[in-house]
Order: sequence, then C-alpha cells, then structure tokens
Amino acid sequence: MHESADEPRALLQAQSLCFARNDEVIFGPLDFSLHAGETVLIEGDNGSGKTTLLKVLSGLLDPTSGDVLLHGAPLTLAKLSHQVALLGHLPGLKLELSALENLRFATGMGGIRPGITPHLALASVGLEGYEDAPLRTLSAGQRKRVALARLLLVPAALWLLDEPYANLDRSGIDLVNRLLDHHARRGGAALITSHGAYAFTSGTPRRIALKASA
Amino acid sequence: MHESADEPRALLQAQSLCFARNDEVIFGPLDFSLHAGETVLIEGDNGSGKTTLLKVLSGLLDPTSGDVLLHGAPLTLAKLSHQVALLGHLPGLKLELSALENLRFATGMGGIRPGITPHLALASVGLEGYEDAPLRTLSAGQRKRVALARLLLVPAALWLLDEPYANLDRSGIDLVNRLLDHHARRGGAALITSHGAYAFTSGTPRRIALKASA
Amino acid sequence: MTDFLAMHGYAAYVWPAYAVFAIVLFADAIAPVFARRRILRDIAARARRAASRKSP
Amino acid sequence: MKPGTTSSACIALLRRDLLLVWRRRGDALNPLLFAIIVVALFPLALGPETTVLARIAAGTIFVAVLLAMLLSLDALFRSDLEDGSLEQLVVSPHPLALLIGCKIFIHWLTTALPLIVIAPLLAQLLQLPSQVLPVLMIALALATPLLSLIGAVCVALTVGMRRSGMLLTLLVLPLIVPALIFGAGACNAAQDGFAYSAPLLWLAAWLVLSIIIAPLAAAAALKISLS
Amino acid sequence: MKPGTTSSACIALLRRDLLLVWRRRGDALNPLLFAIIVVALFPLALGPETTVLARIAAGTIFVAVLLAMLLSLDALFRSDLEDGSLEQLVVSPHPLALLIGCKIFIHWLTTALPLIVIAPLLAQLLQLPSQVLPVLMIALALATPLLSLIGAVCVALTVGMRRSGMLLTLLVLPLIVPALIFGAGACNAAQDGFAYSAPLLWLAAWLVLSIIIAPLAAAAALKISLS
Amino acid sequence: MNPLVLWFHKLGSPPYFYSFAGRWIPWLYGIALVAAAFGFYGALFTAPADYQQGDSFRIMYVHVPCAWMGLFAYLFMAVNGFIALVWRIKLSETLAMASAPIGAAFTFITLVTGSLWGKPTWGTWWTWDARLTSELVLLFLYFGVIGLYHAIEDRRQAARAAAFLALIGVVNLPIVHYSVIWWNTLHQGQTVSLIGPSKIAPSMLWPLLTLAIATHMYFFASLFARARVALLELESGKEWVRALLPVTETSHD
Ligand code: HEM
Ligand SMILES: Nc1ncnc2c1ncn2[C@@H]1O[C@H](COP(=O)(O)OP(=O)(O)OP(=O)(O)O)[C@@H](O)[C@H]1O
Ligand SMILES: Nc1ncnc2c1ncn2[C@@H]1O[C@H](COP(=O)(O)OP(=O)(O)OP(=O)(O)O)[C@@H](O)[C@H]1O
Ligand SMILES: [Mg+2]
Ligand SMILES: [Mg+2]
Repeated sequence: MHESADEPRALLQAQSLCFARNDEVIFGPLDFSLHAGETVLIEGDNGSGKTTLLKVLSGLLDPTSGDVLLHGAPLTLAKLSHQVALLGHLPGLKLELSALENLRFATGMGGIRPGITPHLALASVGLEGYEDAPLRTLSAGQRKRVALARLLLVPAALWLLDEPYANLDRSGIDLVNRLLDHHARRGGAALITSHGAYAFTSGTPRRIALKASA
Repeated sequence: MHESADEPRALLQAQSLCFARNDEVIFGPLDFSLHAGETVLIEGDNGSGKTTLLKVLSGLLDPTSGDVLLHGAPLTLAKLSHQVALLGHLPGLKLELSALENLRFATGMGGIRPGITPHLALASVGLEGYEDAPLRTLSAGQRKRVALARLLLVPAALWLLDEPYANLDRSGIDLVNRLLDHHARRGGAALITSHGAYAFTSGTPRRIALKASA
Repeated sequence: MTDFLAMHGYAAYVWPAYAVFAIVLFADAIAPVFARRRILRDIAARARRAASRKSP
Repeated sequence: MKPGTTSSACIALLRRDLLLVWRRRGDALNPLLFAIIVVALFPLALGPETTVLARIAAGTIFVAVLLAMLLSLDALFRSDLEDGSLEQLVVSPHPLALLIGCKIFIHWLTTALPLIVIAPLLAQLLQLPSQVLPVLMIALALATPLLSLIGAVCVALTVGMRRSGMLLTLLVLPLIVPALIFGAGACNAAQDGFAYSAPLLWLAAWLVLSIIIAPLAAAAALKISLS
Repeated sequence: MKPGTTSSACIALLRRDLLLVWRRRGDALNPLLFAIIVVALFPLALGPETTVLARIAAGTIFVAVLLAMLLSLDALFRSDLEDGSLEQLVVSPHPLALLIGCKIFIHWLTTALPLIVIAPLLAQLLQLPSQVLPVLMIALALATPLLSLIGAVCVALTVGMRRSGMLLTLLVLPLIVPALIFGAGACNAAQDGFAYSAPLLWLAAWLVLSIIIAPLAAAAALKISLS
Repeated sequence: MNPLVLWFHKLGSPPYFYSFAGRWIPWLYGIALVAAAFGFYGALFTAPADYQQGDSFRIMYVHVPCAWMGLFAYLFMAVNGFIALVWRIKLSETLAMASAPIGAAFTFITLVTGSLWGKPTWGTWWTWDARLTSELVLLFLYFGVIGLYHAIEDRRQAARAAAFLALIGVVNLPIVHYSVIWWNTLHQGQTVSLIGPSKIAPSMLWPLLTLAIATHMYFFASLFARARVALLELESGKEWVRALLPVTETSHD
C-alpha cells in the first residue's frame, strides 16, 4: 500500500504474498514490484516454490495471504486482462495440430501484435520448414520453441515464464535472451524462473531469491 | 568387426549404426565403443536425435541399419541382461507411491548393490525427510533426484541417461557429476545426452556429436 | 420370550433390520476414532520429516 | 495492438476443437461404435426372440446412447488439462462460461449428433416398431444435449484429478436419471399407444433451463477444481 | 552384486500394483459402480415390469460386467506407459510374458472379482430367478478371466496410441462375443430349464488355452507397439 | 454486535469449535442412547402389532427415523456447502463433508430396512417405484460427494468441489419426499405429519418420535466427532494442533 503512491505505477506488484499448502508455507511473505521494461529472474533450488509463485501471480492459485496487484488493481481470474501471458511447465500446445495451427488458435484467443504473422514468428524462433509438421513429431526443444513463438505473437505486456531455458540448446537459450531483451525494450516486463544453473547472458537482471521451504 | 579383436572387449559398441523414420535419416552411421570406466557425452542441438539414439542403444527401437553390441554380443530386447539402466525423459516413477516405495519396487525388479539401502540412496541424493511423501507432491527437480537414487541402487554396469541435468539446480548438477564419477571409478560406463548448455564439470569426457538432421 | 423373538413369523425380516441399524451406526461411530488416531500419527510423522529436512 | 475480441476467441476455439476432432477422427467414431456394439450385444446375450427385443428396444437404445456419451465426456477437458491449454483458457480474459459453452456445443455436435443419426439403424437391429422411431429421435434430440450440459458440470468438477474415469459416471448418472425416465418413458408410451407429449415437454423445459445455467456452473466448477 | 531374480521381480511387481490399486482405491471401485449403474438404468428405461426384467436379467448382467471390465482394461498399461514404467519393464531382463501375466492377474483380481461378488445383488435388482444365480456366477467366473487375458493382448497392441479409448472396445469385442454367447446362453438355458453344462465346459476349455497363450501374445504385441 | 452473531463467529474458529464439540459429544451420545433405549422399548414391547402387517411393521421404527435422517443430513450438508462456497468458512466445509458419510449410512439403512420390509408386505425385495428409485439416487449422490471429496488432493478445494455437487443434487430432495404424492406408487403415503393430524395411533407414534430424537442426537454426535478429526487434518500445521500432540513430538524451533 505504502509503495504505490509515489512511484510510477508498477505493472505487477506483490504485497506480502504468501502461499501455503495444508498449512506448510511454500514461499514466505514476498514484496516486490515489476515495472515496464524490467526483466526479473526468480531463483531458487528445486522445490523452493518457483512454479507455485508463477501460478499465484497468474491467478491460477489463490494466495494464502497478501495481494497481487496488476496495474494497481487486485488480480482475480474474473478480471484478467490481455496483459498477462503465461508459459508454464506445460506449454498448452496440441500435439495433433501443426505449429502453425497452434499459433493461429493462440492469436484467435489472445489477439495479435501488429506487424507480425505466425509464419514470421516461427521463422524467428528457428523453425522455418516445420510449419506444418504435427507437434507430436517435434523434439522436446522444438516444441518449446513453438511456445516461444506464441509469446512473440500475442500482445501481452507481462510475461510469466517458468524455466524458459529448460530443454533448449545454446542457440535456443540465446533466442530466449533476445526475446526478453526485445520485449523489455518495447516496454514489456517479464518474470522468469530458473534454478540458476543456466547462463543468463543478457546483462544482470534483478533477482528474487526463493529459499527452499523450511 | 575390425575393432573387437585387438582391444579389450568394449562394454557397448555401435557399428555403423543408423536410424531413419520414414526414410528420413535421424542420425547417420555412427561408430563408437564404450569401455568400462568411461563416461561419454552425446551432444547435439534440439532435434538432432539424442533421445532416439538412446532408445536404439537400449533396444527399445530397432536400428534401421548397423548393430549394437553389448559385451560383443548383439543386443536384442529378448537378451537384455542386468547390465543396462535407462533413464529417459520419463522417469518411470509412480506419482501415487512414495519415494521409498518406488525404490523398493526398482530393487525388487533389478536387484540391489551390496552395501546400500533405499534409505541411504535417498539420503545421498539429498532427499532425507521426503521418504514417505507421495511423489506427486515433489517438485520437478525432486522427482529427478529420486530417479537418480534408483541408479545408485540397481547393479547395472551401463547407464544410459537422457538429459540427466535437466530440471536440476546447481547442487543437483554437482550430484549427477559425483554419481558419474563414482560409477566410472568402480568400473561402470555411462552414456549421457546433453545439448551442451550445461556446465559439465567433471573433467572433459569424450564427446559424440550429433548434427541436426537435414 | 421365544414368542417375542419369533415376531409371529417375521423374525427373518425384523431382526436383520434392527441389526443393520445397529451395525451400520456402530461402524459409523467408531470410524472417527480410528481416523483420529491415524491423523495424529501422520501429523507427528510429518513434524519429524520436516525436522529432518531442516538439518542438512 | 489488436487484443482479441471475445467473438473471435470463440470462433478460434470452435475451429481448433473441430480441427482436433477431425485429426482424431478415429477416436471421434468411438462413441458411435460403442453404442452399436452395446446394442448388438443384446440380441447375442438374450437370444433372438423378436418380441423380447422389440419390448426392450427403445430403452436399450436410450441406455446405449447415454453410456456412449458418458464415456466420451471424460475427454471433454482432459487433453486440454494435460497439455496446459486449459490453464491458458482460464487465464484468458474472455468469459469462461462462454468458452466452455463452445466446448460443450462441440461435444454434442461430434458425439451426440452422429448417435442420433444412426438411431434408426440401432432401432432396426432391435426390431423397434417403426411408429416409435420418430418419438425416439425426438427424445434423443432433447436428452442428449442435457447430458452434454450436465455432464460438463461434473467433468469440470473432476478435472483436476489423476484419473477421474468412472467417478464421473457416478456423478453424472443420478443427475441424468430423470432424462432417461422421461425420454425412454415417452418411447414406451408411444409403443403402447399412449400419449407421449407430456414427458417430452418436460424434457424440453429442462433443457432450456440447463442451457442457461450449465455453462455458468461448469465455469464455476472449473475454477474450483483448478485452484 | 545381487541381480534380481525373476521371482523377486514378479513379487515386486505384484506388490507395487496392488499398492497402486490401494492408493487409488476410489478408482478401483469404479467398474463396480459402473456395472451397478448400467444394471440400474435398465429398469428405469424399460419400466418396472417384473417379467420383462427377469427375462433379460442374466443377459444384461453379463453385458454390464463385460462392459465394466472392458472400460477398465484401457488402464492396464496406460499409466505405466505415461510415466515410463513400461519402458523399464520392457528393458528389464525378466521374461516379459511373465511380468505381463502378473499384471493381468492383478487386473482380474481387482476388477472382475468384485464384480462377481456383487453379481447376486445385481441379480436381485433385475429380479433374476434365484435358481439361475449359481449358473450366472460360474459363467462369470469363467468368462471374466478370458476377457482379462484377451483384452490384455488387444491393449498391448493399442498401447502406443494417444487415446486408444474405444478402438480397444472394437478390437476386443469380436474376440469376446463367443464368451458372451456361451456364458449368457448357459444362464438362459438354466432359466428355461434346459441343460447348461456344455457351454460352460466350452468356456473352461477356452480359458485354459488362453491362460497359456495370451501372456506370450501380449508380450509380443507390446514389443511391436512400443518400437 | 448481537451476542448470537458473536457466538457464531467464535464457533467458526476451528480451535474453539474443536473444544466446543469435544465437550458436547458425550452428552449427545448419552441422550441418543437413552432415547434409543426408550424408543426401542416402546417399539418392541408396548406398540401393538399392526392389524394388516402384523409384527413386520416394527421395522418402521428403524426405517422411518433413518429415512428422515438421510434427508435431513443431505439438507444439512447442502446448507453448509452453500455457506462454504459463498463465504468460504472453513468450519462449514468441514461440517458439510462430515455429514456426508453419516447421511449415506442412514440412507443405506433406509434402503436395506425398506427392502426387508418390502419382502413380507409387497412380496419383493425391490421394485422401481418412484420413492425407492429416488432414494437410491440419493445414496448415489452421497457416494458421488464422498468420492469427489476423496479424489481431490487439496482438502479445502476438495470440500468446495464436493459442496458444489451437493448443491446441484438438492433437486433430488423434494422428489424423494413428494414422490408418494406426485406418483401413485407402491410405497406408503405420508402418514406422520408434524403440523396436521397424524394417521397413526399414539401408542405407535411415541416410540417413533423418541427414536427420531435419538437419531438426531446421534447425527450431531457423530458429526461433531468427524468434524473434529477433519479439523485436525486441515489445521495440522497450526499451533493449537501441535499443542495436542504428545510433548516429545513438538519441535522446538
Ligand atoms: C427399499 C425400500 C424402501 C425405501 C427406499 C423407502 C424409503 C423411504 C423414505 C425415503 C421415507 C421418508 C420419506 C419422507 O419423509 O419424505 C420413507 C418413509 C416411510 N416408509 Fe419407506 N421405503 C421403503 C420401503 C418401505 C416399505 C416396504 C414400507 C411399508 C410397507 C415403508 C413404509 C414407510 C412409511 C410408513 C414411511 C413414513 C411415511 C411418512 O410418514 O412420511 N417403506 N420410506
Ligand atoms: N500438488 C502438490 N501438493 C503438495 N505439495 C506440492 C505440490 N506441488 C508441489 N509441492 C511442493 O511444493 C514445493 C514447491 O514446489 P514447486 O513445484 O513450486 O517447486 P519449484 O521451485 O518449481 O521446483 P523445481 O525447480 O524442481 O521445478 C515443493 O517442496 C513440492 O514438494
Ligand atoms: N514420434 C516421432 N515421429 C516422427 N518424428 C519424430 C518423432 N519423434 C521425434 N521425431 C523427430 O526426430 C528428430 C530427433 O528427435 P529426438 O527427440 O531424438 O531429438 P533430441 O536430440 O532428443 O532433441 P531435444 O534436445 O530437443 O530433446 C526430431 O527432428 C524430431 O522432429
Ligand atoms: Mg518448477
Ligand atoms: Mg530429447
């Protein structure tokens, strides 16, 4: 409450956010805010609650206590806007459909940024030639890239990415960094999780550390 | 054929091994051999066929051409011995059972090394206190550690590990390296895949590079 | 007394009915006792586990 | 920026789901096959006496159709859950009830409609008197959307679970019993030469009510079971 | 080193699978509920006339039990496939046919046996004449293991597929029709006061044959569909 | 604030309810036992045999109170479920879920005793008449609620999902109760009425009412016992639960 008055209004704000499962605290009271143009890295060991935090921030789980504010207003599933794009452990892609069909569905649901098409997006994640292959026949890393292409297409200002680097090769990791850079430069914000084992190359982002619950 | 006569007999040997799906070659003719005490890293970009190679080596897929020899004898599913332990993308663990119950099943199926118990194995992968928690309630990295504990228990000389580093934090990666080291020192051999984005710290293992198929 | 127990020929229906009533409700009444014991044991076990997690 | 409108979202969803059904068209045929098989098993199990078969024809067809739909209900949200699409639907800014309404409609279109279309064939297998057939078709046309709607609410409740499998059956059936009694009852009445419009009207009224309430209830249930 | 013996592997597998059934005991009850529900739907659909119900009782119970088992068959290898356990079983050095035999046995024990146990209740719901009940129980005891065995072969064939669901039904049913005809036929014969031992003996002979062949066939099919 | 509202607020807090219920359970069981003793005495010894049904009508004294309780428990569950869904009160979730198995038990007894009564009076254990069918549906609804509750891992989420189902199932209650009026069936019509005159002799009636009191008391006793256990599970991380454990188990950090 005390923060929001002076500063420019944060895109996302967590106020003493707490989540517990059956009364075991998963992550402690967290306070942070995320402004346009920022990329923040959530670090923590296995089981420290990174995935859980992203679910709370996207409204999929209700916090045990504390608040999530989106543009200063409390976040509820009922009031979600086009602002948030979530990429979880599960990519939300249909294995029976081709990459292109999956992306077309995503733009139908979430709209599309001007000046980009599904074809272009696939090309820029390095998947030209795979447009029409059913996702089932792509390898783990190739599927991840399709999910990244979706981020490029859909006009969301806030990205919540759970371990975007997992399963990607070196060029894939570079790709994620380029995407994040680009997103920050045009005024977006991103929250990404990582257990810190990957090289995060683009500058030194702000970090939020989660401790293993105990 | 020409190799096997002079050298000490290899644990695993691939002779002009080739795999194709619908006449598209996934990986080209490969020749390599793996001796006791060795750890070999299979490197390749996303979609270069690492997972497919491991499946062929374990006998789950039949090679299109070429042979896999285990201790000099051709490998078939019917003649698999206790020599091979496979850890694929899917860990083969039951989410409804606890870590301990999963390991007990594994030792029932595959036998147990002398001097180790499921409890000890769990402790040495850093999961003491989680023995009785259903696997469903563990995070992605914690589940991976249970699968690693299984490797410790079961008396197999050859380990085939698909991306053992994925989903693990820094201490988890160290753990894998320690396990591989230990395994090599007592005369085992391991074949592991990685797309090279992780720090592989224990010395410089021999590498086999797969090119992206095209 | 035997007359009473015979229920004029309806014993085979009346007594089972009363027996079902008694048995089902008795089972229902003691179920929470066992559940309570199990849960207290679980809580204690969980506390021990949590303690051993903190140590390393 | 062109944020997606709700109508374009619905169209995208309908298109994708139809496309998916088309890609898995083998699976889409399954309820049909199931119903045919159930119906075909009865003459085998009961022996081929025409009078017995004719007497139980309408009821058996009704049961077979309901079971076939019931079993396909389980898949309504399952694959969306497994690959994370459902999360994406729920966090999307469009009214969830509407999106779910679309999915229910697709379910009815791709499972119930084919079943209604082959109902005459099933009737023939069991020697149903031909004057009862129109009543059976109308009753099925009213009862099947009801099942899709009520079923969706129950599926939404069980969606977070590992393998809800037949728990779903347990949840849906008590709720669908009246539809069965009225629907099959109308057919039996027609077969015996009695008036059959009252039960059909009941079904219709109930259907209208469900169309309004069920998508909202399913959306609420879905949020509960994903939270 | 203590490499595991085959017998210890079988015991480990039996124990794990029983433990899993116990952990998911809610799901394990499902075939039971399904059969009860199918049987209960018939009087609702047909009306409560005792003579009609009694005439179709044995056949309907047979169909319901077979369907309930059929639907639970799908899960025989599915979860093992999904979490990679099946790969581990296949690459294990023990005879695959034996391991699969263990799994089939667990399937029968946990789905068919409870169904046989409640058959008298189902018979009561459909007013089956009480002298037919023993015949029904024996027929079920012979036909259900057959279904488990034959079903396992078909499941093994379809296991690599995304959602084999009811394709499985399609594969299994033609194979199981004779069991249905003999089993239900014996009951109908008993109900009509005829001799019923011949069909039961046929069933028994067929069962013995299947016990020997089916695990081997299932193992072969599994290897084909995983590669 | 109104003292009654205040008391309800206090009751809603799990530790308070835990001790409150603990105090009442022995009394409730006691009253239930005494009332049952009186009731059964009346039912088996003082009530005259029915002129039509002979002694088989004595089944009524278990059948009817249990039938009432099956319906009452469902209503109780639905009301608490509603409160739980709208105001998210933990205690209501607990009470709703605790009443499901008890209600199922009563419904089960109703079905079995009804069957046992039906055989001598109607000549069959079971028919598909409207009351019997809807009572069976009630049992399935209970099973559904219980099954759903146990199939979901998170206890509170499970309770809310099951409460939702319970609410949907409420439509069945009037069907059970009025089925004998709406459809003319085999089952006995309404014979006992609290408002109008009852169509039953007083010497037959008082044991019935006494047994109804006994089953109500039993319901609340069992409900409280189950709710206490459920609260322990739900609140297992909380201080007040830790304090209940033996001293050696409580950790000191
Ligand atoms: C399985 C069979 C039966 C079932 C499921 C059943 C169910 C019920 C139910 C649910 C009620 C409570 C209705 C209400 O208060 O709204 C009830 C009441 C009653 N039942 Fe049954 N019943 C069965 C068999 C019988 C039989 C065979 C008789 C006697 C011939 C009988 C006599 C009564 C009577 C006298 C009442 C009290 C009615 C009143 O005062 O409202 N029932 N039964
Ligand atoms: N469904 C669940 N029920 C109970 N506990 C859970 C559940 N899911 C996760 N947990 C527990 O919550 C904690 C946090 O899990 P989470 O998945 O958020 O970790 P994470 O930081 O994403 O870890 P990883 O890097 O391994 O993916 C873990 O200790 C885990 O055991
Ligand atoms: N079931 C399949 N059908 C057809 N093609 C497939 C199938 N599975 C994989 N492929 C193709 O085979 C190639 C190799 O896939 P594989 O999974 O072995 O790659 P990988 O090296 O493990 O990649 P990653 O690092 O992304 O996991 C890929 O180009 C992929 O598109
Ligand atoms: Mg995670
Ligand atoms: Mg791979």
